[in-house]
Amino acid sequence: MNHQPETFADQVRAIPGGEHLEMCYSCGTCVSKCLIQQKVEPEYNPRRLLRMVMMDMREEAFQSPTTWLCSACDLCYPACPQQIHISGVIGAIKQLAIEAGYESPLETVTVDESLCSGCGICVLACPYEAPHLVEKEIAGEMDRVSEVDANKCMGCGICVAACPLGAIARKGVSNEEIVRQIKVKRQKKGVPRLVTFVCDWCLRADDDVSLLESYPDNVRVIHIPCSGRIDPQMALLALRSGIDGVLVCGCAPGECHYKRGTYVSSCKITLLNRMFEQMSIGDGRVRFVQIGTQDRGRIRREVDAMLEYLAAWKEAR
Amino acid sequence: MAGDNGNEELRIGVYVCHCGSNIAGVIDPKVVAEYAAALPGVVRAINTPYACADSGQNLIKEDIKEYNLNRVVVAACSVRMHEPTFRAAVSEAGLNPFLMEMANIREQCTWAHGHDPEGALEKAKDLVAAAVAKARFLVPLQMIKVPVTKRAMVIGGGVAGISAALDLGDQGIETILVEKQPTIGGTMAQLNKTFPTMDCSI
Amino acid sequence: MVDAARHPKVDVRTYTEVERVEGYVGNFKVLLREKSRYVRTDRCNGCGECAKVCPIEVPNYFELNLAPRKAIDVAMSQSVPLIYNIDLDACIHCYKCVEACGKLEAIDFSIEDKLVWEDIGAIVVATGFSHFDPSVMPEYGYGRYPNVITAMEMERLNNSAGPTAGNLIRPSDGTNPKRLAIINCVGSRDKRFNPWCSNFCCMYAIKNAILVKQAYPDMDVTIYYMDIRTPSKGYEEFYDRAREMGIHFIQGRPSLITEDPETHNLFVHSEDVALGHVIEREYDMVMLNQAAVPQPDVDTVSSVLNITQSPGGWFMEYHPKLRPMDSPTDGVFLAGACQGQKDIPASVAQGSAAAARAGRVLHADEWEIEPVVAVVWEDRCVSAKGKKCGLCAKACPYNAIEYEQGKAAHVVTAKCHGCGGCVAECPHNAITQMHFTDAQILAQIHALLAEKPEEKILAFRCHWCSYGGADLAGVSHFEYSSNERGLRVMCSARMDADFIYEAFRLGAGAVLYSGCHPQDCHYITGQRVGASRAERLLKAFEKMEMTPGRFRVEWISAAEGDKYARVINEMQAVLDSIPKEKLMEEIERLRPEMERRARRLREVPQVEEALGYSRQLEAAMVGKEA
Amino acid sequence: MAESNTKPKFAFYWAASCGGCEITVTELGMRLVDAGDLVDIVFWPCAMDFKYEDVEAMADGEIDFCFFNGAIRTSENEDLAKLLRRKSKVLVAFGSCAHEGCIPGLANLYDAESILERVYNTVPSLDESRGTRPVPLSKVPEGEIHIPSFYDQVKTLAQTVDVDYFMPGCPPVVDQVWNVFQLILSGQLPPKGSVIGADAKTNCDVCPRQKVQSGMRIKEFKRPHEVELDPDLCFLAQGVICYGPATRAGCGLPCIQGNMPCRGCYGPPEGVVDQGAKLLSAIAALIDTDEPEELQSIMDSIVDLVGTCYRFSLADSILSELKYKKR
Repeated sequence: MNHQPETFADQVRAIPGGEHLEMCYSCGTCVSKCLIQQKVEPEYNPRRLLRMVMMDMREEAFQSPTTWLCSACDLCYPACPQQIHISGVIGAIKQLAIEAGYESPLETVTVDESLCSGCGICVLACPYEAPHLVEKEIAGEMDRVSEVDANKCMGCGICVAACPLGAIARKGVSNEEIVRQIKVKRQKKGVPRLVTFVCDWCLRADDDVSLLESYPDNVRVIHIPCSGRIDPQMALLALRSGIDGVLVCGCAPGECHYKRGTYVSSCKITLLNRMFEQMSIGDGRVRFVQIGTQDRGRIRREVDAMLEYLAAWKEAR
Repeated sequence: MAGDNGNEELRIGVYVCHCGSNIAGVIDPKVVAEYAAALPGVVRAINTPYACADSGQNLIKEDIKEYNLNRVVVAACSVRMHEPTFRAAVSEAGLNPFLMEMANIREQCTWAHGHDPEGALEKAKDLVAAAVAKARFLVPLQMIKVPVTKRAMVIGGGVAGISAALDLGDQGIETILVEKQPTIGGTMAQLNKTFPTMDCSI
Repeated sequence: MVDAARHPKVDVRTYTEVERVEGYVGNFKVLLREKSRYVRTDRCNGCGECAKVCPIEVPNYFELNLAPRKAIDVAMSQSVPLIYNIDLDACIHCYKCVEACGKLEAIDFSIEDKLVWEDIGAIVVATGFSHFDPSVMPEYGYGRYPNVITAMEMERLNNSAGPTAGNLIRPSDGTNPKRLAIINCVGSRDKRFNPWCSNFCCMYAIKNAILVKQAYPDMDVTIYYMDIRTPSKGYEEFYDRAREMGIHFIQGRPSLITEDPETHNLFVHSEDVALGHVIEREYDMVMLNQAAVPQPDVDTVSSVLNITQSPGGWFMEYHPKLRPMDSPTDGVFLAGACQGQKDIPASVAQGSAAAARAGRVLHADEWEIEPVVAVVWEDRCVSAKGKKCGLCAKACPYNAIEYEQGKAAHVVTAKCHGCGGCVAECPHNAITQMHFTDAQILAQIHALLAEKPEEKILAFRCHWCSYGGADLAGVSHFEYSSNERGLRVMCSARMDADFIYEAFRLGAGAVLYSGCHPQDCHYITGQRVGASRAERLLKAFEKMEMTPGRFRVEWISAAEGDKYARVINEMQAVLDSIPKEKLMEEIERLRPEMERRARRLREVPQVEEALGYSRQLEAAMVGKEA
Repeated sequence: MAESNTKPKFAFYWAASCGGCEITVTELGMRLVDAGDLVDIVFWPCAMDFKYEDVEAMADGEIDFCFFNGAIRTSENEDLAKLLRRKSKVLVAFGSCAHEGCIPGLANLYDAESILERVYNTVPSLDESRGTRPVPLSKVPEGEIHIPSFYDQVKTLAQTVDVDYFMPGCPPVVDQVWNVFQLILSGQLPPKGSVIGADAKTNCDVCPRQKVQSGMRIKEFKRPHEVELDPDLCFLAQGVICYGPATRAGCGLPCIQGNMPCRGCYGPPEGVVDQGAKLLSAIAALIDTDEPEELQSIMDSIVDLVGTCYRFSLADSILSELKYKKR
């Protein structure tokens, strides 16, 4: 193959994961399978971004929101008829953008260095390997703390739930802001009080989302970026405050927008329920459901089933 | 024509084809022809722009008579392309078709080694030499004639099978149309109307 | 259809399968199995009384299992021939049908399958194609969402002879849909399933849309497409007509269908590529325009008829452009979609073309086949001297060699296809193959390795597959090392171990032993004979501690040009990786062993003379150089 | 509270615990003798002969500092807790049992009836059960015998009476005990309710081991005896659950230096309400899988979940609260 001058596409292809981008025949499957345009950013369009690369539009590609908002969840990869690893290509473009000095517009987490004990749990928790441990001088003495690469952080909050000291937080979904929402008004006798944590990505259909808001005030809906964001203490606080049940909704395995949040959350809730069993107070009042991207209308069935169960549970007591 | 190869004198003709630029674009057929001329038993070696064209075939036919050739080597394209053509040409000039050997210096040489012309030239020479070597030991053969049963069989009763069976039947040939399902018609029979004329499918 | 049954010269044998095919062009013997219908074909007049009384219903393949047929029934009302058949597995032997048949007495449960040998001159294969089953694509929900149907199911629902007599209904509640979506390229142009474009489904989608629009003018019909392909005469105008009728076209391949569990309505999620927006539209019903795929039993037909397949499973033609109707096997012709996806006009055209090609053979009084057959030298055959052998007979795929201890083996010329397996297997070199004698091949080997043999890669290729693969590498301009020197024989079975030893004795750098893939061999089991010999050679060279990679065995089909180039380049890389002196030292070390193993080659008639001539030729070749 | 020129009166009491905290005090050794000059020990039943009547005889608030160790299991523990509260100006929850319930607190996994059934009927060491069972009042010829009644729930000191200071540790390290004595003698006591005898940092801050890096997630949790433990590498990196990240520093890491993972006896750092839930949240984030079946096997590899997460703090946890609030 004769060697033309290195185009933008060549550079992207040179980065591992960036291959095969020229195979894209712009069919648009990835754009509709991905939820980001529908839920967050109307300008988000992976098909167009790949086109920009092929047409050597470097600056437009670096400034495109697609480069920065893609969370490499690979929902689009099994759907692509040309089997292009789209998130790999976008990752390569993002790497070039960072090298060119561009920055991520996303709301990322920040570390409170006075609290951080450098235990490294957030380093393992993060699906994007954004935090890493560094030796730094803090308040006059050398200390080891976690430092977050703002360009890699996608703001999912899995690390915030994992940090035992609450030393890492993200504006809008800090522990206090979530705990403050865990309130359900007192109800008439027999009416169950339910708190439902819903991740932003597991309900594809807009009318599923609006349906959740239509419940009376005995159901409190708390939106979180990822089901991996909640931690068992929140469920315990809810039960302690007299709320009858906690329902956590996350994505189906393999469809988690932040890659591993749904596994982490499934692990937490299962272990919490095992602890209730061990304390012989296991009565299934904390439940985790994984809603598939095709499970339209399932959220209604899950919430109704939970309310029914809690009503029967209250009855029995 | 040529007796047994024991005592008859070997008279090989080598024809190196240009095939337009397909061969000549990478190697020089004239050089290959000159190389072939020096090989033992070769009495005629020449390059020709299009061996498979009438001009090329006529050249071979005239040479067979003029040089009293009893072997022919054609260095050109693949055996799968024009072996029948050159066999026919050679037999029209009275030489047994199996006394012709081809050297594939197009698909398996110039087309595959465009990036390495010297290597391609070396290879072309070797391939011609090998063809001459084999030609040296070729013996006249006759096509084996076998009787033909005047019956045909069409396997599959869909639209293609039916149209084949009808045509064969119209040619007066007894045809058996075999269909796995209980009825012929295949996929087309299942269709409602067919594009673009929207007529019925049965 | 009907006139095929009435044609005097055409004998229609339905419910019949081809079990075995023997012989060669002009002289095929075909074993047919006429499956028993348990109904006498000479008596049944197709009145249908039996079906009326039969209490048992079974799924009907013809109606794509949307509607049942009785245990005793015909596939469709216009069946040709109109003869009923019984599905014995479902039949409960209540014999009501026998009573209904009355004095015709056409039903007879004692009928057995009939096996018949037919003498045939030429065979046309027109076994057609099958449809992609979209249930392997969970994103479209076929099989889970009742109102997602396939194109063929739509055909039957729309068909006045179909299960709903042409009334297009939603399977979930039987109502007429108001909003219908058609999704193109389901399973086509998709690396996960079938990489090819299925040729006719764009037109097929438009036809169904127009039909539905005509029947239900107020229905909202939308076609989701990537590209609309209307390649033939009158097709683009047909597409315009659809647009004029108000059928919507959205460019954007849907990624997902979700279903509202209560109403069973479907939501198609796609991008409208023209606008760049994600859209989610509600429909009452979705038709999946599924891909054309080869028949599921294509491997059986392939091995019975001994014809090869191109990638994907379509039958391979002799030459895609010059001889698309011929199969590589002489006397066997291909017609219709079994050779590759095509629409009805093309299928009919190819049917007639195949008939014409078959006619060439059938109208000839006799047919010529290449005289590359095997011939036995009686004086050298040990069996004639009473010893027990018969290796040649064992190697012959067509048992064309009659062997009896005490008598020399004898080749039945008519049955011999010329693979050369017997020649290479005979330990006493008592058998030769016309036009590919040992002397001729030996002379070629010497000529190809005359100069700097250690740099050369001597490639033995079989005519039908790897020689074709080498051609395709050239046609596609895949570049490979020019140190390769090709040598053609009819089959890998002909590649005598002595040739390989001789090549290494002459100091060849590397040798490639290449033939067809097992199922593709033109001579049925020829490849297996070659493969086992190759295995023995590999072990022998391994024991001799020859550098691995210098002798390589690869099966390459005529469609794998890229593989051929890659194998040669890899062998060149092996040669480059061995330091020159180390290679020369290995060649010298192994030369005596190769000499010992190739010694019997000297006894073959003409070989002495071939070696003499080769010395002259090499002198001329090298001399010319020096 | 400035001391009058007379020596401050100290009191020690041993409720439902193993007595290790008392032994720590004796471990002061010669420093106990110096303490003797500075401090007047007025009540220490474990070490010297004191009777309850001596305490009842005191005036309210006469004891300056009472070091109460042990959880509240029986009526006697509760009575004494209330009595000492009345009699002492400053009550210190001394040691993990008083502070969080510690090992005795694990009894909250069960209820009184099943415990007594186990001990008096089915325990293997019993030859054959005589069906005896302790009862608060039993009449004998000589008169009536009263024994303390056995509560269903193990409570912490702070869940029974108002506690001024908390001193964690099982047992509190002897140097920290001496530091607290000095603190008291120096009079600069921190505000009421704070934790004394421990640092604000966590064990990870002070632990010298090499920390985890990305890519070291855990495929299977192992218990300490199942692994060849590397003394220089963080336990989490070796798949062993270590409580370090969620535990207050101050103990001087005797366990970690003994190549055993920290078990969290120094209690949770500031701001953590339920220590066990926090550790569970941390553990769940370490799993290394994207297969639901594999997730199941990883979770099954954690043995005795409550014991692992709430070894020392079960009585103080929300779990206990949820269990007993209902009744």
